[in-house]
Amino acid sequence: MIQPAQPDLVTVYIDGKEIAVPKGTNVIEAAKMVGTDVPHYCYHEKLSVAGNCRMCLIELGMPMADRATREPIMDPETGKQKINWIPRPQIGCGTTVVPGMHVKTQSKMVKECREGVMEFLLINHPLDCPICDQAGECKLQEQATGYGRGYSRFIEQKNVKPKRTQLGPRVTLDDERCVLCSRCIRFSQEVAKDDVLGFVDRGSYSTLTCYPGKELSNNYSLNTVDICPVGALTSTDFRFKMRVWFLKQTDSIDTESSVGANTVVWSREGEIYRITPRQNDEVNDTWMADSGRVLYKEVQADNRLKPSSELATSVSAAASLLDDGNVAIVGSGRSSVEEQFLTAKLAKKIGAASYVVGRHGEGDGILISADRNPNTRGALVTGLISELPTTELSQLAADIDAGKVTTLLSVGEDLTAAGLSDEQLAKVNLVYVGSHSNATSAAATVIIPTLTVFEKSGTFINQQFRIQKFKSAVPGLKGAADDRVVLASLLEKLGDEAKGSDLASVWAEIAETVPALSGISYANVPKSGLLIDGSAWSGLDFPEGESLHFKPATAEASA
Amino acid sequence: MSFKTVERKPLTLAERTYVPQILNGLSHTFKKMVKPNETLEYPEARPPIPEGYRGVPTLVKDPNGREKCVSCQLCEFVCPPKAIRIKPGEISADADTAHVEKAPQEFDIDMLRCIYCGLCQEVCPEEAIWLQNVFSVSGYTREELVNDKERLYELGGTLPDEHFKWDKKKAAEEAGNGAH
Amino acid sequence: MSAPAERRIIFKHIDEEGYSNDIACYQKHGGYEILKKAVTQKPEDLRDEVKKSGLRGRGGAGFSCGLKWSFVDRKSGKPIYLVVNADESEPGTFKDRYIIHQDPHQLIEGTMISCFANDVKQAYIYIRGEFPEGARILEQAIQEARDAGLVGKNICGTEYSCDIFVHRGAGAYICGEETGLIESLEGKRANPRIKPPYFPAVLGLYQCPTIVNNVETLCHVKHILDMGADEYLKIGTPNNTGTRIFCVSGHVQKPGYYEYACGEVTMGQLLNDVCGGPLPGRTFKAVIPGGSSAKILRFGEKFTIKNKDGTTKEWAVEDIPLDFDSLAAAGTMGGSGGVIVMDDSVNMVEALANINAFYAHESCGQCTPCREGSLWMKKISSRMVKGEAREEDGELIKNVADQIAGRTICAFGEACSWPTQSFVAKFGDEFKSYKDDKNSKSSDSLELV
Amino acid sequence: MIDLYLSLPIWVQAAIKGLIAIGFLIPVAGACSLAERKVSAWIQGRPGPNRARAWGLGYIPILGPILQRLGVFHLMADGAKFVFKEDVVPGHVNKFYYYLAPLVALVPSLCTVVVVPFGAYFDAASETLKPLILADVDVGILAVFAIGSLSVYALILAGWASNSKYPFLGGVRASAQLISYELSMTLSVIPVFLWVNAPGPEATLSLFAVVESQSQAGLFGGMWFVFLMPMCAFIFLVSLFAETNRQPFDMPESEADLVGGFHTEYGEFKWSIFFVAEYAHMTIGSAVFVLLFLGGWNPLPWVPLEPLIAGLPVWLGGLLGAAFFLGKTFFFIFLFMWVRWTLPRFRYDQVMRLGWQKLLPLAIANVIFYALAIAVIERS
Repeated sequence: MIQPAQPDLVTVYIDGKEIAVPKGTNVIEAAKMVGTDVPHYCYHEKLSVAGNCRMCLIELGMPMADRATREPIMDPETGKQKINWIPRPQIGCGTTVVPGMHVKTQSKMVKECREGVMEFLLINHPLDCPICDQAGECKLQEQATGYGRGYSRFIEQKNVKPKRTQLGPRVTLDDERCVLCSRCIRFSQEVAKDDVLGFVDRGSYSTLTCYPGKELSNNYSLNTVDICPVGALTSTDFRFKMRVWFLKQTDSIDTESSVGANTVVWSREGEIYRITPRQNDEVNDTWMADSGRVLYKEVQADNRLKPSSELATSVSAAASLLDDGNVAIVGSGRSSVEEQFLTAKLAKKIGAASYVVGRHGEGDGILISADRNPNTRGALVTGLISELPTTELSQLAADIDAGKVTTLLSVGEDLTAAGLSDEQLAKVNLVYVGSHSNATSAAATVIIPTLTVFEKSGTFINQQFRIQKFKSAVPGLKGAADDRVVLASLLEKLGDEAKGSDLASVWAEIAETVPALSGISYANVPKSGLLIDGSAWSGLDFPEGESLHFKPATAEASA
Repeated sequence: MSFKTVERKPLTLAERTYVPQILNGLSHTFKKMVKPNETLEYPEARPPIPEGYRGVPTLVKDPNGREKCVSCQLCEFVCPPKAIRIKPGEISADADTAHVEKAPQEFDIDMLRCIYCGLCQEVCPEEAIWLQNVFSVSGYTREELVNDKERLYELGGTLPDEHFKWDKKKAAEEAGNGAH
Repeated sequence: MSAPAERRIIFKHIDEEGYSNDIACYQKHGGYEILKKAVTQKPEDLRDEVKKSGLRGRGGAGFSCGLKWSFVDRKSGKPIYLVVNADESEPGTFKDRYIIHQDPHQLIEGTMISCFANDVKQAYIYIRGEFPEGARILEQAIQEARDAGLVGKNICGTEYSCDIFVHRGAGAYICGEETGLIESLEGKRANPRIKPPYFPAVLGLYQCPTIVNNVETLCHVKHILDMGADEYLKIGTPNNTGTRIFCVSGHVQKPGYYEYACGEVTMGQLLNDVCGGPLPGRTFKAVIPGGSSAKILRFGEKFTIKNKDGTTKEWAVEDIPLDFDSLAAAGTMGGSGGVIVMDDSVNMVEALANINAFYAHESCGQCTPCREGSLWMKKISSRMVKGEAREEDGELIKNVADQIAGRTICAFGEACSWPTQSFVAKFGDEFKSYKDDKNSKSSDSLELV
Repeated sequence: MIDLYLSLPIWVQAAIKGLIAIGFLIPVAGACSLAERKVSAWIQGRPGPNRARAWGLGYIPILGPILQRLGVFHLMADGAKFVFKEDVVPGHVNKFYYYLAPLVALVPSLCTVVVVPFGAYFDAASETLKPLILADVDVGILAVFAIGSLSVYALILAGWASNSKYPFLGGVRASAQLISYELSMTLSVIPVFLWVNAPGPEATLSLFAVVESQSQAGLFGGMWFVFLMPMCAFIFLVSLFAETNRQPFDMPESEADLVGGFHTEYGEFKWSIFFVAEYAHMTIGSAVFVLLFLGGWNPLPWVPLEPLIAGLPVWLGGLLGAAFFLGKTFFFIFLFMWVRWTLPRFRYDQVMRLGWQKLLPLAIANVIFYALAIAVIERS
């Protein structure tokens, strides 16, 4: 009777709407595809199904067939096959689709179930939305509007549970708010692989807690805060700072490592309050590391470089230094693709050797990779470098000692950290284009203050050779210039044809000159990024190990 | 439409001189002059303020002297002219009201912006912000007209509370789950 | 009409003078002969025999044992486990404990036969934590059987090996629920699993096919194979074969356990004739026929029952034959056979407060309706008993129960809501007019320890 | 002191008298402005100006608040303000006439006061009443009319010199209006003087004589002219309103259609001079009306002043006489204000029609009537 349109598709009927969904899809996801929202708390698409909140109860039915003959039983009135509705409601999250399945998500019984569950969840939930950080993005609030009774029949005393528990260095727990959905427990087990959370006590007194003697301190602990449907788990850093409805969301990229986790930067009036992950099923699912969430603090850091002169003046000063001939340029794996492109162009223009400083750490196999530069691939693609960057710039150091390099341009890199000594830096005319002060800026002849990643827009190419966009979340520090503008004006000062420093113009040029990026413009890079052909660099021995949604080329080959 | 022509009586001689009318008018104004005024001499005499009057927004404390505002910022959100500014903060753990957890660190209402709409009072889940009977505000500088937290509490004083929500919460916390 | 005589199969030797729970005594009474015979047969034949016998599970739900065995996924290549559910925690039920205490080898034999029939290499007896004596007896009995070559390696000299382990629960009602039991057995919190996908027959203990059977059920397996399915079918009524053990407690003259063929005895006969009727000067008020979670029956109410041929008959409570289907027709269930009798000295609100306190305490807390609802019901009924009853509380508590039943992961939802639903439905007037005039009564007396 | 005064040269005496007149009229004019604000407020049910409080005076207990409520400090503040305001002269005016206009307005009003008696004292030497007057000239009323009419030039000058539409229109209106009503006004007083002079051997136009004739014994002797010649009084009063530019005849400045009329381009002290002039004019007009028709300083009809003050010290008698006179005058000033806040302003054509077509014929008829009537009475 029901013929699947494609072998791996299953046809189901949701509130009478026919839809073909992939095999193994559950009812919540299938309903989402027809635009129906099935409310839920415990279900999370990236975690295992627990089925304990009972919010997603739906009515389920299968076409009736004669037991013996398997002949379909037809309804004489409608001429269609009769549906055998299961009298008990079923959970949407735990029910995978089977061909011909009928689902009611709006029936009277379903509504009653949802209202019943809502009432139950609310009776022991504290009335502290006014102080709760989750308010505004709280599922309980949302669904209380949809399915709440509007008044309480509960006149007894609410349960008392621990408040303000420090679950770990970054997570605060309010057990009274917990709806025991167990998302955080499952996340810790399944994704973070740090099984430290669990329930103690029984029934309504069940309490989320850490195993004795342990704490929720893994580098992914704040994801539990993100997935907590209520305000039980809150971020200690963000706690009581600002209500979420005031915050503007800007898409950004985590710059910690070459994984390039997609993020959202939440800001209000030029001040960043928090960073949360943005779902990208190809890169980071819905997760990100805790360490990436505090990077916004660099925007207000004390060692931000503040402008001391007009941009034009400092650019002229820098250009006259760079015009001298024996120049070397140290680009950065933290610069955006556009900046690296302009740096490469600048190097070519003045015939300078170009370097990039490598950064290596240990990968955690999830969302932090061994390459701690977010854009090493970008430096390769734009031609800024042709070899993998090293952490020590020994060649450059030798050139300086030999007097072959007398002028040095550093784009945001601290050269002392890359192995150059203070004496070597003193030997050269140093131009520093960067956002924060360090030993290199202290030694620089010309300093041009620039912006942090949160204040500018651009793209990074991550370990998968996926080009991803980030956008400026807050206005830049007064007087500090966008790196892109600085590099473009340097080029112009050095006699290059002015082609504009805005993203569109730079990308027009990139698409024309960089083969791997041809046909791409900033505007047409989708939200989830765009895979580019990285086969030209497959011979290189990248340091990354396996992580979520990424396998190194060598591992892939062996597998 | 139908018209009806009203026949007007011709004026008498006396009327045509207007003198009687003028005298009438003069007597009228004279009576007015000697009669006591019905108006209120405003700054000295104040009108009675009716219940529910929307005067200057203030912050109030509950009868136990606890500041009721928990800095949920709903008023800041709802305020049409964006007159309210709140910086939320945490109540220190050793305070009496530590169980409330949150209180405003700063709370400013810019009376130059306030339009006395009362939405802040309406939206306040803690009944902490009330538009009370002060209705005339003046000052010599812009800064003076921004009421800070201290001033708002000074204006607001203490109002009776019907709920004592947080006190009950604390009592329940002390009683524990054995109470039921 | 006086009651028929007891038909003792399971309890055949129990209470006999000199019958002890060691293996020698058991074997003297013909023990382990069936096992020895069974291991020579084909497992499929044994399963067919059990299926044919129509044996229904004695744990509470009354699900067909043969059918349950047939669901087991035998093609997965994973080992099959058999778990004996000896977590007898339903209030009012004490039959399994009696079997274990008095005749553990009967259980071991039944278990071993079932293991062989299902090609099980490892069986667990999950015994309630509150039964330390039972656990000790079982351990000892298993050791005796193991020593006798009846448990363990190469049973009765065959290739077949199967060992039994006793696992003591940590003390929770929910451990009696089969998936909760499996979780507990795995060493986790006894949170029942969601079905689908975690049907024990497919994804049970350690994600392997698992059979979970009640103690009494497994004992019946032995007797089925002893007398043959056809003979067994003759006991009881069609679809309600075999005998049942009724554990009568409460306000009767002679409480205790009584074994009868299914449907052979009516409620009236059991209570009045067998158990000696109400206490002097009292009358029966209500009875819970199958453990505290079964719906209560009120003496004096009438049930109109549809016969198969379409005619109807009318039953009073006393007329209900005690088998699965008749009790179900009367709107309750046979459950675990724990018959709890209440006479006119009982106040139903207080009785319900007691039951609710139990269920609120025992809810595992995994899924919302039961977790929050059971405690809410308890809070309401406790409050009523404390003297703060409101007229609408009866309706409210019933409505809360309605919001639980059928919406939970496991059957606990029904277990905790049925008492409330039936108490309020049948004794609504008592709930409406309940005012505590005995203010001295503190709620502590209702708290279960 | 009187001796000292009399010993002074005549021109010094005149100067002192002039200064007294100015020192009297200008504060009175100021007080009138305050009175006008207060009267208008009371009529309109307001408290009127009562906010200002002088630094020293205002804090005297009891008196301070009373003065504040009366708005006295507003008067002081306004006066000071006028004096200290920056003198602004619009660029397009004819400066000479622009500055001249206020002076022309003020001087006639101050001059007329010279010939107006404002009281009487009992001169023990001659055993008669002597007028309290700066210059007891025989032309009396003629001097008043002659000098008073000059004030129209102020308006015309101001209107023209301002070189601006509204003032110009105001000036033109003023000239037309003042001329129109002057006729009626003059005609209206003729019967009075006919009556006063009829039997006398020596004719006079002295205002003192007019009062004297209202202080005689007998039914007609003590009867104030307002009763004897009501129509004269009425015409005179109406014309007086028109002459002083008071509502409902304030055409020259009617703010509704002409912004400020002739003084639109004036501000600060210059404007305040116009202001003072108007009130001075009003005061004089009221005084003349009182003298002509209301028995001057006689307290009541048929109750002359003379016997009342005969036994009193000279200064007290004089003061009493002046008080009666000023009381009546102030009542008239009040009447001006009262009318202003009662009646609406005429349209300009109505003013003209009233002046020429109604009032002038009436005045002529009135003169003829009284002339005939007096002649008849004389004959008999």
